[in-house]
Amino acid sequence: MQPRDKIIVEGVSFSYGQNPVLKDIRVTFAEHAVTAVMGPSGQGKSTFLGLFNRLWDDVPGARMEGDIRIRLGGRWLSPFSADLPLPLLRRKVGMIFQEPNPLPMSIARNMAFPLKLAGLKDKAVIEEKIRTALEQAFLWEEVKDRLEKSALDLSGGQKQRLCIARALILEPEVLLCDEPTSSLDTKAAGVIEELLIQLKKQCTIVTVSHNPQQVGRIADRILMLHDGRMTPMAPGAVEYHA
Amino acid sequence: MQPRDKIIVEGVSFSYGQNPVLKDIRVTFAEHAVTAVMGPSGQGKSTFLGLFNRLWDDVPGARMEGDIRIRLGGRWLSPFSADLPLPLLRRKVGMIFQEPNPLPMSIARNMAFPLKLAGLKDKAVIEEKIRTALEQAFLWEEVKDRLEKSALDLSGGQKQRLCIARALILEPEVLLCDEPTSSLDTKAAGVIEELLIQLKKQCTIVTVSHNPQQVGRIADRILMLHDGRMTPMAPGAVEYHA
Amino acid sequence: GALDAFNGQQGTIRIAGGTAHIPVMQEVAKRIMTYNTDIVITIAGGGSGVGIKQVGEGLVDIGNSGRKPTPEEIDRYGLSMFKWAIDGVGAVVNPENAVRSLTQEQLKAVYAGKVDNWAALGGADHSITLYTRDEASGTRAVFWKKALEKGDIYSRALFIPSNGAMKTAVASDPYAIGYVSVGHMDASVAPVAMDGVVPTIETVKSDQYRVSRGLYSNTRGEPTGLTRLFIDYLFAPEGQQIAAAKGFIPVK
Amino acid sequence: MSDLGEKAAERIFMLCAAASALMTSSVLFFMIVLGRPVFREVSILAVFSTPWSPHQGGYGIGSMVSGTLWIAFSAAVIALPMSLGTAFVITSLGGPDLRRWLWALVRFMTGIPTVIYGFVGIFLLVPLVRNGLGGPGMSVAAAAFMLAVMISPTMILFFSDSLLAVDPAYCQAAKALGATRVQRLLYVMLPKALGGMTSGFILALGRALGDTLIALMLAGNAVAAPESLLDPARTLTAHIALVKAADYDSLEFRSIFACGIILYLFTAAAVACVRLLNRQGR
Amino acid sequence: MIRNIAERAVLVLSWTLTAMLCAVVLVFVGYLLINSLPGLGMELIFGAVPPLDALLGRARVFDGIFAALAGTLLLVAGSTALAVPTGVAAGIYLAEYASPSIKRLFGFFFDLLAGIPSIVIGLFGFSVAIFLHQRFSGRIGPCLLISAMSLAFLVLPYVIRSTQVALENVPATIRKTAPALGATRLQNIVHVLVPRALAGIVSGIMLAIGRCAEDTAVIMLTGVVATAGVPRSPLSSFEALPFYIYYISSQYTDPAELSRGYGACLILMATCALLFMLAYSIQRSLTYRSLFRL
Ligand SMILES: Nc1ncnc2c1ncn2[C@@H]1O[C@H](COP(=O)(O)OP(=O)(O)OP(=O)(O)O)[C@@H](O)[C@H]1O
Ligand SMILES: Nc1ncnc2c1ncn2[C@@H]1O[C@H](COP(=O)(O)OP(=O)(O)OP(=O)(O)O)[C@@H](O)[C@H]1O
Ligand SMILES: [Mg+2]
Ligand SMILES: [Mg+2]
Ligand SMILES: O=P([O-])([O-])[O-]
Repeated sequence: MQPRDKIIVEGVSFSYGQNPVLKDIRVTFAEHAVTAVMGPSGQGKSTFLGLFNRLWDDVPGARMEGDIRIRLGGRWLSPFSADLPLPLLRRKVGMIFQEPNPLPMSIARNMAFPLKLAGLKDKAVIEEKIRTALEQAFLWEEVKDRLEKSALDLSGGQKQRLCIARALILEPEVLLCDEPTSSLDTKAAGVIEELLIQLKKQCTIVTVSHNPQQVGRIADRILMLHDGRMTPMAPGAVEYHA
Repeated sequence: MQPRDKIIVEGVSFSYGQNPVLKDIRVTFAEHAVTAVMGPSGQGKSTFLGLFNRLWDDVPGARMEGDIRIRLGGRWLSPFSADLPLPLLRRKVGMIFQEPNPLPMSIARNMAFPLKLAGLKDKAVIEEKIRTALEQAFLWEEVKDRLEKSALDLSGGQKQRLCIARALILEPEVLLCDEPTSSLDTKAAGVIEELLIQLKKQCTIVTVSHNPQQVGRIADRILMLHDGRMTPMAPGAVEYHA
Repeated sequence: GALDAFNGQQGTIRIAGGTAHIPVMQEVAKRIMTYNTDIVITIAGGGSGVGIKQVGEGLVDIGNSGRKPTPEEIDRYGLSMFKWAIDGVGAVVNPENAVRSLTQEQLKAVYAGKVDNWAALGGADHSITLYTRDEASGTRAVFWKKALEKGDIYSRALFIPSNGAMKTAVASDPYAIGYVSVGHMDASVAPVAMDGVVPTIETVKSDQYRVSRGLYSNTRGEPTGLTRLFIDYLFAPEGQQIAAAKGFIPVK
Repeated sequence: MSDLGEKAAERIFMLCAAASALMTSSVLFFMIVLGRPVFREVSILAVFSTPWSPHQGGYGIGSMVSGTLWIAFSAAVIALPMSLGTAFVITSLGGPDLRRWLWALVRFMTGIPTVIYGFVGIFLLVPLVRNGLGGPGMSVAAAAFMLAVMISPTMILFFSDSLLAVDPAYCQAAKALGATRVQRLLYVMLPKALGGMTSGFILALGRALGDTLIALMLAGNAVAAPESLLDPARTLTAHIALVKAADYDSLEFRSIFACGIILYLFTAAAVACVRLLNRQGR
Repeated sequence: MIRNIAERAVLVLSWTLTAMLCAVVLVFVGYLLINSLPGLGMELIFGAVPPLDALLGRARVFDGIFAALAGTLLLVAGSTALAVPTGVAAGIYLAEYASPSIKRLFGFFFDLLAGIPSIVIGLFGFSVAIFLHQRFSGRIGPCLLISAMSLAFLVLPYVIRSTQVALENVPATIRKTAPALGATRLQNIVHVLVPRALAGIVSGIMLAIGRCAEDTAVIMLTGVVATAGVPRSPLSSFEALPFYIYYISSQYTDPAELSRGYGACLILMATCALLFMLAYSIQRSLTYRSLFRL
């Protein structure tokens, strides 16, 4: 089966005030694939990811040109169109950060948080969804007996999986990962890598990584960001650029 | 000529509060030699250097046991004895840091600063000393026409040489260098390496470095710090531990 | 007794102005509020000028004054005046001070700042600390008119905001001279005879001591309700007794 | 949550901010409207030069301006060395335990109500001044000293913060070159911290200019301008407190709005100075 | 040598002056304690009246500081109720919504507001009261409500600034968490930012409360009186501790009254010092965790 496109980026330029970061980027992302974005520090990788869920939206002076389209719920939508409210976009385009960022509350409350934000009330449904998402994130077995304990007491790897589960609970179609393993040790990172590969089935994944080995293991496609321009790369080529 | 000992460290242990950093270290440093201290980050290399000029003196909770003796002006002195005032010790045991730290004043004032602290008044003598020290640090030619300009406008390598010259102006017998090249590019670092080798003639040098190649080039002797213990190492062995 | 009139009443009476009146006002208020806890009486000082203005503007129900309101003031606000006691104003010094008698000329010279050392008056060799009241004070107005005969008051004199404070200030400063209501004088200060007459309740009563004045409570228009009852109480035998007990000369 | 709620919330937040800002301007507006008659009927010059004697039609507040400046500047002059000394000990000279103690002490001092400084001043300080230095006791000296005690914690906090904000790399350089603690403080930290310290000094001076109770209780409130530290004086703030309840229509009462305007201008000048200094610092 | 002498002088002077400051504070506090401790007790507050009767309003306290204490409490409650919601809302606006230029402009206004002498604010409150009295109702004059409003105005900048700074200091990672999960701006503020910044906000509020409790100049012009009893309505005059202290300092008539003045000083000082210390320690502790709830 020929993979279908999920995201199309057409001639996007981006700048923070006077500081141009991305220049005329054109690229497409295939559905159910892991695409990795690499490049030196400060080149705009995080900025690039943020385009898809408009995370830079309230940075004063940030300016974007060009167009992006994402196929959400079968329709092609632009993240910037007025008829797609920001919260809705962000529920469909989930994001994971470098530092795991559970909120200082119990595990269950962390998981229920996005549902409550979306206005869901039904307790039984919420519990069911929490369980499903934690299972998808390979975390259920480890935390099922301590759901009411603080999420801050989990280990680094568990915290990161919790954050992934928390993003998954909204059933996003796209998952953006900004160096999701760089604050973890090798073993915990391995679990996350495995998880991302599994999650391909459900979502389209765009990940930023500094680690060429890791990218080699998980990515279906690799993009290099340098000097504001983006170039695709053969998966085999990556080791030489480490 | 058999090199004479300059510093003797006898069973020194050191801890910050409840956190032991150095354990029962016994080692001697030969006169007119470059000794390099290596080891992973956070192992206490900086702390170890600081023992010789009591730089940790006003860290609350810091505690040292054991004894150190340094031969200064021909006499064996302990940095911790009451009859060796701290400023005097630090004038005889100079120190260079990883980040070059010129003070926010002109080059000439930076150079004159330690002399003024020591109470020297005579203008002619000060000028003479500044020139000598800058020459020793290979910096005179580059700055002789801009002595009154701010030291903050120098390049990284120049700043570091200025700091070395500033330390040299007090004619120290021991020079402690805490990763003196790690914030510099390769070319600037090369100049500093060359400089350190030259300076052996005047001082006893103890340097911390992360760079095995560099250590191989400049060190007469290499010490590894690991888990609070210190072990000597053959100069040839170093490349394998990088 | 007279308090029975307050039976079943409730509400607030706001009183402000003359500070000479305050001890009497407080005692009366205490009796009324103890008798009937539904009545609230608030008492503020400020001086006679303030009392007249505030009652005129309707900010308080009763404005006290230690001087007779001027015809102008009476006209402008339609004041009703109730003079319920007679009082004098006399100079006082610290009890440690040996000087106890001055001629009127000496007093005027002291207050004008022309004599500034006790030695010139037969006392210790120390500068005189001069205390005075602010312009709103009825006590000052009377003292200035009758004792100082409208002479100057030295601009370096220290200002004191009330009769009570004047007494306290003089009591704690051995080189002080000030002036207070005769009703306020007690052992903590020593009265100074003027031209040989010591200001006391008796000399005021007998008209030997000339610096005297009435204590007034003023209302805007005819008092009504609680305010009326309060004024009536001041003139009732119990009210008059309180005035006497606090050192003033009752009018009845 | 609906979009409507979102918009409404933003409106409410903005309204609160705008209302608060508006209030500031309305203070000035009120004061100018109410104080205008003074400036209209009496020339500006007369407002400052005639003495205060309402009975004779004199509404001058010049001596209050002078009293305010005398007391505030004397207080600042007394507080400056004390605060400098304490800030030096807190930031460089003292040992760690002493530092912690001094910090606690200074914070405790920031919490002491002004009226209590006045209260203790009356019973403890005024007799001391009267017997020790002479004069009436209630004087510029008494008020300035208490005021100095009141503003020194502000100064100390600002001084210490600015000194501690100096790049530690500079301190370490000096240390390694054999500077003693005093030398490090004087030649490295102090020059760098001077800007922030000046801000602190101005703010503390502003507090001294704006304080009412200490001067009201300790300075004696005489209407003549002081000529020495032992003379009594009346500040603008105390003047407002003393004349407050007179006749609203009288010029006497209106003149206190002139006092208000002058105080407001002092404040605005201090704030502007500090802002300017901070901008230059960056 | 000059340099050396100067250094020495700085050293000696610093220590001497520090010792002096400590001595002054010691004498100050010691003097207060010695004079106030003997009078400390229930009678200080309630006089001869049984405390319960006083609290229930069945009897009036004439020789205790009960009315002043109650007045101060009501005053603080009133002014915080006015200042805190407004100030926090304005702080949120400045931190989360305002554009940089608005921030700078309003920032200047609030700095200005923070610097206005309290007596000027009192004068403002007083003129507003008179204005209302003349224009609208003869029943309105300087009173508890006007005092509370003026005090609220006095402490508003503290609340605004501490809220703003606390919000701006929330780390970027936490700031982005909720939006990435679909939170609206308001949801982010309500559920994440404010709880996280709570320590800073609360300590600002504490400082504000302390200021309300201790300020004398404002209330002197806006409705405090020497004798009033416990106020029955917001439109009545009231007593307050700081004014009581001021009043006693100049007009005490007997040693018992003076000793009540010392007692009032101690109570007020302890309250304010406690509030200030609390504010400082809250700033550092992690109380926000226990308050963090969705
Ligand atoms: N909020 C912002 N305002 C202004 N400039 C910004 C902002 N965020 C990032 N930048 C700038 O944009 C550029 C790209 O930043 P970005 O964080 O996207 O880089 P990155 O490739 O993710 O780097 P890293 O690998 O270090 O995470 C950097 O130069 C950064 O300084
Ligand atoms: N002032 C201090 N107070 C408490 N602990 C300290 C202090 N300075 C350093 N340490 C701790 O002591 C240990 C050794 O620190 P040190 O700086 O000597 O290591 P290092 O070998 O120089 O590391 P690096 O290579 O990163 O410079 C570290 O665990 C550090 O956290
Ligand atoms: Mg990044
Ligand atoms: Mg180090
Ligand atoms: O009684 P007086 O306060 O007006 O002097």
